[in-house]
Formats: sequence, C-alpha cells, structure tokens
Amino acid sequence: MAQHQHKGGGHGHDHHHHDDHGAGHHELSYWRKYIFSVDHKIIGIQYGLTALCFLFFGFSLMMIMRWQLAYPNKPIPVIGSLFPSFFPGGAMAPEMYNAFGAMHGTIMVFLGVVPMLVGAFGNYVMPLQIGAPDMAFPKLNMMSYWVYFCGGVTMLASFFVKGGAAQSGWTSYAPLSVITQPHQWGQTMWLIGMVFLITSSLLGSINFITTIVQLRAKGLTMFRLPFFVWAQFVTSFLLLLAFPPLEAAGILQLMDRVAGTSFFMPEGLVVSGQMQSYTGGGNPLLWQHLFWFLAHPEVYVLILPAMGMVAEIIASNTRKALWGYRTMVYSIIFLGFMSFIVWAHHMFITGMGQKMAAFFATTTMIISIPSVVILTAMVITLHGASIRFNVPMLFALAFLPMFAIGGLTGLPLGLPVSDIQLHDTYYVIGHFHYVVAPGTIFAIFAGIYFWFPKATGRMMNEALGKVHFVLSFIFINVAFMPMFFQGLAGVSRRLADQTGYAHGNAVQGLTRMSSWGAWMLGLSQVPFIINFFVSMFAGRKVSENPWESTTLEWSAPSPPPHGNFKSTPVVHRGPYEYGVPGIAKDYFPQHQAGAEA
Amino acid sequence: MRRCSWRIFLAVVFGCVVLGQTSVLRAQAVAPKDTGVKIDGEYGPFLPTDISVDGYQVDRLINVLHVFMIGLFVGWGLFFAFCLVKYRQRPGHRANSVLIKAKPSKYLEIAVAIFEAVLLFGFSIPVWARVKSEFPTDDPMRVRVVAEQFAWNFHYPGADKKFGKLNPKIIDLVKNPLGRMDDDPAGKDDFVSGEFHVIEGRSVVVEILSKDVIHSFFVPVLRVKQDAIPGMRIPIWFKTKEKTAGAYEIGCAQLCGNNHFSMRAVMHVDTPEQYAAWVKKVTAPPEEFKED
Amino acid sequence: MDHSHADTDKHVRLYLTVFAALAVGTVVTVAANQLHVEHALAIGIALGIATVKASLVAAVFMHLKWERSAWIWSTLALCAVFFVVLLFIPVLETSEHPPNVVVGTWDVLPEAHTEHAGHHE
Amino acid sequence: MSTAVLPYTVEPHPITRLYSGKLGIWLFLASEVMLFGALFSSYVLLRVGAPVAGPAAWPAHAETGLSWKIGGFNTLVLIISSVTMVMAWAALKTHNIGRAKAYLATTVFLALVFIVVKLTLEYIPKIQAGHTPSHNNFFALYFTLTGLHALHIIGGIIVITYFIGPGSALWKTDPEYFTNRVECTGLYWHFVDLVWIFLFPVLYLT
Amino acid sequence: MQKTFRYGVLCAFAATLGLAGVVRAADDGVIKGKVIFKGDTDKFKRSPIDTSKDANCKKPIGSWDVILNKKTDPITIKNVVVSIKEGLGDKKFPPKTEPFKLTQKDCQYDPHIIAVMEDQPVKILNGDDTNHNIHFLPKKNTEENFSQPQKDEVTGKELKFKLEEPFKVKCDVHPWMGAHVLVFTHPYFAVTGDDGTFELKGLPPGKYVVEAWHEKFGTMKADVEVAAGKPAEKDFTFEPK
Repeated sequence: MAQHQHKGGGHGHDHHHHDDHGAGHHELSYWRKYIFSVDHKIIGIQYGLTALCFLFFGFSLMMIMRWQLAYPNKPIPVIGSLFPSFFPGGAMAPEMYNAFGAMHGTIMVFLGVVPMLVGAFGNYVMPLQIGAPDMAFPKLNMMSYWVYFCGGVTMLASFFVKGGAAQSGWTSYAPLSVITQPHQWGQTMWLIGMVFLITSSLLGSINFITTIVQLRAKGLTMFRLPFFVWAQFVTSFLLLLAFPPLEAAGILQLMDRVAGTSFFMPEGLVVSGQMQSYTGGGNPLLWQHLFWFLAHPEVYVLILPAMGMVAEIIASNTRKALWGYRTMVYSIIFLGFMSFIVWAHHMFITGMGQKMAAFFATTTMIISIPSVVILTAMVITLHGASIRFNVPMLFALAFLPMFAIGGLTGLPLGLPVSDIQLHDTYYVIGHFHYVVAPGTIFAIFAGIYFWFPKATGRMMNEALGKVHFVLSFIFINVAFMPMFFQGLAGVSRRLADQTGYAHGNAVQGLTRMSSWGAWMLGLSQVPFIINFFVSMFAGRKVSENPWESTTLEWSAPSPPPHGNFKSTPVVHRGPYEYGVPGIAKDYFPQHQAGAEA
Repeated sequence: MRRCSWRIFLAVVFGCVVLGQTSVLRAQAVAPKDTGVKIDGEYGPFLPTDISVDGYQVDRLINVLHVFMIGLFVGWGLFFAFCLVKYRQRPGHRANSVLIKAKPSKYLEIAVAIFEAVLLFGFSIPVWARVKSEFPTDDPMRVRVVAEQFAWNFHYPGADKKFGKLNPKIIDLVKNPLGRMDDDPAGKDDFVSGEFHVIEGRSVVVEILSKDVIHSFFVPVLRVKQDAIPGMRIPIWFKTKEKTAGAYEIGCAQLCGNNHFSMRAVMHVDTPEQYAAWVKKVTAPPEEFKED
Repeated sequence: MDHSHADTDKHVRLYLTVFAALAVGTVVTVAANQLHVEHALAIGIALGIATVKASLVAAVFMHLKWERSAWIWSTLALCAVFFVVLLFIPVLETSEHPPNVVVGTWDVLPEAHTEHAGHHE
Repeated sequence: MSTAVLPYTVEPHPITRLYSGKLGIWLFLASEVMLFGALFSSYVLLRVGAPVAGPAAWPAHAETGLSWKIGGFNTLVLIISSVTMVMAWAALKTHNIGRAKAYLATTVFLALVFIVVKLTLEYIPKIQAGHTPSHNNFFALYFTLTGLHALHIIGGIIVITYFIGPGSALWKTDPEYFTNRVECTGLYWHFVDLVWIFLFPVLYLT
Repeated sequence: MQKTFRYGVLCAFAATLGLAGVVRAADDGVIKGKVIFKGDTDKFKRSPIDTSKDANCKKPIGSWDVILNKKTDPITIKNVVVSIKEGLGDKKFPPKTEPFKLTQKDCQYDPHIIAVMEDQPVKILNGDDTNHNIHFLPKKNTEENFSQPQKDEVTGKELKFKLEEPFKVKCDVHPWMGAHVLVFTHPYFAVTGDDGTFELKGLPPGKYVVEAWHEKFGTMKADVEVAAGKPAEKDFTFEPK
C-alpha cells in the first residue's frame, strides 16, 4: 500500500476507523467480523447468501403458482394443507395468485438478482479485480447491506399482515395499487420495502463508482479494466440515476395510499359502484412513466453484470483474449445510455400518439444493436479458441443462445404494431424470462462455480456441477419455451386461470408442460445445493489461481485475507492476455512484470 | 469411471426428454370448458383466427419477424456449435491468438440494423399511423366500452348515433351501471349491454373508458388491444371481414385485481338481421319478472 | 483545491458578495411577483432568477467554479441530460396522445367540494 | 484491523484530483437531482394536466393561502445558513476550529428556525384550515415537496450537529480529513438550499 | 355434617330447578306480526336483470330491492328485517354458533338478506359454474373481498363480523349481484319471507322498541310491550309513494 498511502505521520492511517485504531491487531468479536463486517468480501458473501435465499423463495412462490396454472383451483399437494390460512381448502385463491405473482417479481428482481449480481459479485470480485484493498466507503457498504436486509424483511413480513402481500403486480400500476387493499398494509409495506431497497442500491452504486474511479491499482487504466468491472461501472450509473425517479414515484403512491392524495387518481373514480372520495386531477400514466423510467434501465441492471461475468469466464476458458474488447466497452456504455430513453416502449398500448411511438420504437431498435455487438463479440471469441468445458464455462456458453432467444424475442415487442397482439401476453413473460432466467441466472451459476474457489479456497464438484447444468438447461427450456406459443395464441399474462378463455384452454397443455418444467427445474437445483454446501467444507483445496486466469483477483490468496493482496498489485497489461506467442504458459497475468505483449 | 458417469448422465437426459414428451401428450387431453357460449374460431399454439380486415398487417409483421429471428438464430447457432466442436480443448491444441477479421461480424451487425430499420419504417410505423389516426369515414358503428372491476359494459348510442351524458354520481350497478342521465335527449335511445355486438363487414369505432383501474380491451381475433385508462376516453377502430359471423372472446389484458382472469366478455359478430333482432330484444321495455 | 490563507480570505469576500446577490435575487423575485405581470411571464422571471441563484450557489458555495475534476463534470453532465429526459415526461403525456383521445371519463363531475378525508372512513 | 487502509480519503487522487468523499457526495447529489427532478416533472404534468374547473382544478394563487412573506423569510434563512456553512469550511481551512464550530452552530440554529417556521406558521395552520394533502393536487404536491425537503433539512441538522459534537474529535487526529467531511456536508447543505431556491417560486409565487 | 351437606345439595338442586323454571317462564315472550304494503303495486314491479355480462348466468333473474308478496292479503313485503332496537339493556348474548349459509346461485345471492349476530360465522358457498367475487362493503367492520372461482369449493369460506351495522355485499364479477348484511348484538331479529310475517321469540317480558328495516323503504319503529306467556302482536305498514 505504501505507494498509494499519501503521507507519513502517525495519524495518517485508519482514518475511517479511529475507533479500531490501536497498537497491534486485536481480534474482532464474532459480530464485528461476520455480521456487522465492513470487509467487502464478507459483505459480498452476506449479500450472496441472502440473495440465494430470496431467489429460492421467489422461485418457490412461482412453483406454487405454476400448480394453480396447470391445475386451476385444485388443492395443492402438501403445501396447500401446510398453510391453510394462505390456501383455503388447499387451493390457491386468485387474490393469493396475484399476491404471489407480485411478490415473485419483486423478490426475484429487487431482492434476488440485483443483490446477487451487484451486491454479491460486484462487492466480492470488483475490488479484487481492480487491485483495491476494499471498497471506497466500507461502512457505507455495510449500511447498504443492512438497508437491503431491512427491505427484504419488510417485504417478507407483508405476507403476514391482514389482507396479505401486495397484489398489484411488481409494476404496481396505479390506481389499482392505490385502491386495492385500501385499509390493509400489503401494498404500503411493498412501497416502504421498495424505499429501503432503493436506498440500499443508491448507497451501493455511489460506493461502486467511487471505488472504480479512485481505487484502481497502479497501471490499471480504464481500458485495462476487466469487462466485468466495466459492466459494474455502467450498472452503477444506471442504479444511481434511474432509481431516484422510482423513489419519487413510490413516495407519491405512498401519499395516495396513506394521505388520500390524488397524484395518480383522475376525477370521478367509481369502485364497486361507489364514488370514491379522491379529489382527482391526477394521472395514472404518470406512475407508469416514472416506474418505467427506472424499470427499463433496471432490465439492463439485470443483464449487464451477467454479460460481464460471462465475458470473464469465456475469456478464461477459451484461453483467448476477448474479441473486440474495446467495441464491447463502447457498446456497454452506449447500452447504458440508451436504456434511459426507451422506457415508453412498455406503454405502446396506453393510447400513445404516432410521434412518440415512432421515437420509442426507433430507440428500441437502436438499443438492440449494441446487444447484438456484445453477443457477437463473445461468440467470435470462441473462434480459434481452445475451449475448456468446465462447469462455469458450460453455464456461460448456455447463456449465449439463451440470451440470444431472449433478445431476439424482444424485437416483436419493441415494434408497436406487433406489440398490439403480443403486449402483456405470455410472449412478454417468455421474452424477459429468457433474458433473466436462463440468461442472468445461468450467468450467476457460472459466476458461483467460477469464483467459488476464490472465496473458499476449495473447488466445487465438477460431476455434480455438470448434472446440475444439464438438468437445468433442459428444464429451463421446457419451462419457458411454451410461453412463446401461449403468447402467440393470445393468452394474457397474470391470469390465475386461463382455461376460461377458449384460446387459453386450447393451450392449457402447454401450460402444464411449462409447470412440469418449472418443478423439474426446482428439483434440478438439488445437486447444486448439495454441491455448494459440501464443497464449502470438503471440496478439493486449490491454490490462488485454479483457472489459470489473468485478472487481478487471481493474484490474491484464496480466500483473500483482510486487505486482499499480499503486496500491492501493479498492473502491466490488459485484462485478457491469453495465448500470447512466445510465452511458454498460455496466459500472462495482469500483475506480472515482463515484456509487453 | 469417467465414461460410466457420462452414461448415467445420458440416461438422465434421455429420461428427461421422455418425461417432457409425456407432459406434452398429457397436455393435449385438456377438455374444452363450458363457458356458456360456443366460441368460434380456431385456437392453438400459434396466432388465432383473424377476422379483422387489417389484422393481417400485424400477423405479417409477426411472421416476418419470426422468420428473421429463427434464421438469425439458426445461422448463428451453427457457427456457435461449429466453434464448440472444432475448438474444444485437446492435447496439442492451443488457442490461436491471431484475431479473426472483424469484417463478417461487422457485416452481420449492419445487416441486422438495416433489417430492423426496414421493419420499423416499412412495416411498423405506417401501420401504426393507419391504426391510430386514419379513422374510418364509411359511417362506422360507434360503441363505447366501459370497463370496470371486473366486467365490460357496452354502451350503444342508439338510432341518433349520439351518446348520452354519463354522470358517475347516479351509477346504480343493477339498473344504471354507467350513470346515464334521464334528462339528456341524446341519451334517450341509448342502451347498455354486457354483450358486444357488431355487424360483420362494417367498421366499428370503439371508445374505451374505465370506471376504476386500468384495464385493457383485448380481442385476439381482431388483433386489437387498447388499455382502458381511467380519466381518458381512447378511441380505436377495426373492421371485421365479411362472412365472419359468430361469437368471439374479449379479454382483459392488464392486471386489474382479484378477478382479472374472469374479466371476459363475448363479442358477437352478427349479420345485419341478427343485429337488428338483438337490438330489438335489448331495447324492448322490460316485462315484469315473475318467479316460477 | 489547496487554499492558502490569503485565498481563503478572498473566498470569504466572494461568499459575502454572493450572499448579497442571492438576497437581492430573492427580493427581485418577490417584487416581480407583486407587479401583476402576465402569469406566464411571472413564472418565467421567477424561474429565471431561481436558475441564476442556483447557479451562483453551485458555482461558489459548492466550489464548482474551482472544480477541475473531469469525473465530477461528467457526472453532472450525465445527470443534466437525464434530468432533461425526465422533464420530457409531462411533454409526452400532455401533447402526444392521438388527437381523438379525450381527457375525462365522465361528462358530469361532482361540483361540490365535499370533505376529502381520502378513502379512509 | 477492521478495515484495510484506504488511499485518497484525505489527499486527492493524482489523476482524478478528487478525494473519494467528494466524488461520493457529488454522485449522491446527482441522484438527488434525479429524485427532485422526477418530482418537479410530476409537478409540471399535474399542473398542466389539471382539470379546468371543479374541485380538482389547479387553485388560483390567492386560494392557496401561501404567504410569500413566510416563504421569502425562509428563503433568506436558508441562504444565510448556506453562507455560514461555507464560512465554517473556510474557518477550518484557516485552522480555526472554534470559529468553525460557531458557524456550524449558527447553521443548525438557522435550520431549526426554518423548520419551526414551516411547522408552526405553515403546516399546522394549513391543516387546521382544511388544506390537507388530500384537498387537491396543489396541496398534495406542496406537502410532498416541502415535506421531503424538510426531511433533508432534518438530516442535515443531525449531521452538522454530529460534527459540532462527537464528530469533531477527528479534528485532533486528522484535521484535513475533518475539513473534507465538513466540505462534503456543506455540498449537501448547499444542494438542499438550491432545491429550496426552486421550490420557493414554484410553490409560493406562481 | 354429612346430613347438612345432603340437605344443602338438595336445597340447591331444588332452587336451581325453580330458578330455571322462572327464567324459562320469563323468557318465552313473543312478538309477532306482518309487514304490510300499502300503495300502488305497479310502481314496485320486479324487473328482469340483464345478466348478459356473463354467458354462464343463464337463468333469468329479477330485481330484489322490492319484493311484494302479492298472494297474501293484505299484500306484504318480503325481506324486511324486524329486530329489537331498544329495551334489552346491557345484556350480553352468546353468539350463535351455527353458521349462516350464504350461497351464490344462478348469479344471485341466496338469501338476499344476511341477518346474523356478532361473531356468528357466515359460510359462503359458490353454487354456480362460474367465478364469483364476494365483496363486503362495511363501514365499521373490516372490508372483505375475495373470489370463489369454483363451484362447490372444497370448504367454502367462513367469515365473522364483529360490529353491529347494516351494509351491502356485492359481487365484483357480476356487478348486479347485491345483498345486505345486518349484524346484531342479540338474537332477537327476523326476516320476513314469502308470507310477510315475522316472529321474535324467547324475549323476557318488558317494553321494547322494535324496528323494521327495508333496503328501499327505510326503517320504521314501534313500541311493544311483551308480557309473560302471551304473544304480543305488532304489524308494520309501509306506505311508499
């Protein structure tokens, strides 16, 4: 650290934590070390474990919903009788379906995937990859986690209040979200939980950007950053600038619910035949604008870090430099920028005029180009490579076609005319689940398998990992592929029972297939869970660089000690110098001094 | 040992595929459900019957897009698979650090961009313009659709083609679900029904309203979907083809509460005679209800 | 920004000048408002003066006048761009519906201003 | 050993010319701009889209009963508090902690004056007069915008009080670091002032 | 000692018996009568209800806000709730335990008037092949709003209302479906049926104020004195214009 440490003098060290300042390193209590830790690695692991629990919980909600869809109003086996207050007569009531649906979306997006990608991987890997001893603001980092935790607890608690959890979808469109459960706490707690989660993300993004700008190791210029760091950097800007409008919208909706204001309530609302007492003058579309102003960048928050992780894994396992690294960086910056001006393509059928529809359709088509560029670059990287088919690579490779399907099916939704038929049908569900489930979730698995040895010093079991991969790959497609056909058939999303419609009943078989796929997908995670916990204690021990990778995190011990590196790393070259001619080893780590390639 | 584990693995995969197929087969055996009215049209895992004059434009775009998507995916997937096989790690093989030329990918990206531009400016924006602003002038039927939790009301202007005024204060869900005012001359011959009747081959302008929350008026067979936003009256239009008389479904496409799934109505495409008979039936002064 | 004492003294004088300007700005805003000029013009004047005042605060009190860091300037630029994008929401929502869309569900609306305690009984 | 030793908490980074705290607070302010930006945007939309007549119409300025005198007074109070805040930082730059604390205390005092005036002369009489947030969208926006702003003021009061009290212990061990922290707090405080500079004409004058 | 105990037990037994007899004798007061309609019956014809919103609702049904029993003489009114309004003092009554059964049949509520005691369970069943959503709209009690998508749902759903008040119920899927809930603190209430008569049984003797409530015609009160062993008669006459 000496070269970065500014001045001499006894007071120069440990500014942040004068309370811990003392002669010698006294051991911290268990609480300070593992629970209220300020070490980015512990916080990253906390984020990771919490997010995994939420992902599992969110998925369980969906598995129960899939029963209702496949066998409408039939008692749910086992679970139905375990929670009689949730499932009267063992079957799922439509309002419970709506609550589960809203919470599945919220939990997966805000409590599962984002904390996993940004909170866990970003926190754990990013400082290591830039050679920083920690995040720029360690206490703020701890606070981010605990604020996120409070948000999660609030969301979970909302299941048990009178009237149950929020029922208006994860999009919480007003006026439905304002007038539903008016005397009950579900939606209000959802809003309060969201304010917590937004605050957590904002604090986190400030920390990430500052860390990347300020704490890069010597010699690590912006264009020597691993692609994952770039992805985190862009993601943090998205979080920083897109989340506040949702916070504003959340405050307005909270006012509508609690103080009886009419921000989203037009005049003369008649609910259940009764004139409502709202003064009116509000606009329901205001909520949608503010919501999607966040939520479209949010989509990229869900995918950019995943792309970053996949890029890292592909580079390492093709033993080849990432093809078109600079183009990819420019693409990701462009993607981030454009994601702020496409939001209204979620609102084509709200009564939009020609100019606006044309504008947003055009920006939507434009934003698809950088995605194509990034994907193409990653595929071309495979050309001339020497591909190692280990478990992280399998997941990363599967990410590519899955993301391609997800991305391509976005096209008919981005054009207003085809969107007329497909808007809010299962086609949309299929589209974004292909991006987020076999896309992002696979990237998350890839990342877990890839960085597990760094965090624990042990490998995860390859055979179990492969079983996990193949089963997941098959069943995730069985679960999501039918949705495109349901969507084409015209089945609307968020229907608790589609069999009442002739066109819904005609494809009910596909629904069942999808449900079976989802349950089998759930079962397929058993090898992973076993692998994860057993490997933690009994996995094969490995050295600091088991994958023979080049980036900085692999120069730190596994697991990295406090302060991360044995000696302050200095960077001499770009992130992906694999297979450099004239060098015996097929990789050339960033921190190794030597001839420039 | 290694070989053995792969065999188990393949067995598992095979098992999964069999299971998947069985579930598809099971799937076919879903009995049609009695929903009160027999619904016409053909429904399956692709686009449903199209009875609208302009619906083909939507279908055409969707079809062109899917051909394009599948073509791109297959081509790209072949390259992907080729790389996976050819460049797998094996003894004596080392990654080729000489980079592939950028040109093919650049051409591909440019081609994709051009194709998207064609779709956008050729197939999407003009159609959207037609749908949104070129309202029919050939004496269309006018109907007002009022959505509420969880039902559709169809308000017909009657012979004078003028809608009466609506007042939310006098809404009575049994007798006056839309709050029609008795003292409004334009509203004298109006009538309200829970069924949607249109005449085949005649264009219809539908004005969409909502009493409470956001709903979405969706008629799959017409390729028509429009959100019903409270505080706004949004007109859309469509024209049914000739010889399409029958009963079709209307659904709600936007989550609107507990019973979103059962917010369904039936659209009857009538011949002029059927329509006249229906109007006569609906507008007849009510006879006293006698319990049997 | 390393300041010597003399620098700081200069700054202090500048701060007081800016304070005077802000106070005058406030008085002018209020005075202009009392003149009963046309409404749109009054809004324009008020917002214009507010912008000037805000710029002074940002430039001097928040030290942007002396700020050299490209990172801060680019963050602010990005923020400004997206702020403008946000302000497009009302523009879109008030002008960009097709011409035949009508605002208001009902023909007759309640006139009386009754008690508005929200929906809570 | 709880944290690693981090560079650039005090001295600026040689390339970015920033100490980390400053970049952090500017990023935070950027997000605040977006927060208030969204609310201003909502204000414009609701005002432009308000019905022409009826209870939901935008009230004429006279009907709102908002007094420019109180608003103007509070504007001046906040501007003065901004000056004292920046003066506190200047005093720290000249190593005069006593004067700095006095300036900080003045800032807190002025902030409290702002809150007390707001509460006793505006909020309470308004609510008593029936002009609650649910009265119409003007009052809804008035209470939401000024309420959120007041929350920011209260947050500022807490932070500044901390630097007068226990936080000032840092001055003895690392005066430059303390000065930086006060500067960051100052940046936040000026931003809060800046928001009010816009809120005042938007709510009180037009 | 033993003897005293036996006598004590005997005396107590006898006393209990006697007391019980007194109480029983005292609590068999009855108020009965009918609710008579006077006026133009043509103004209050039942009109058919338009059930076209749901094609599953095939059986024709009629409006229920006023149902006159035209076969009785004089013409009486159905669905009038007669109850004791005043005169019971602060006496607390244990809630009825047998559930009140409310069925949704042919897209209408059966029965139309749900008169229950506080804390008496109301069991709600769906008797139709379509989805129903029952929405209680009380002012004092908690609002209930849930759907019953299937016929003869496995158990139906049970609810309890805690506070005395009359309020409406409606179906959110079939907007025309409506009914009324009346919650009482005591068991002395009755709903007139097809003969228009009512009977309040088991009343202790005393002076009461009796109220008749009709959803359209409003309420009407009368003073009634109940003597032990003899039914008190009281007819109510509504004369709507």
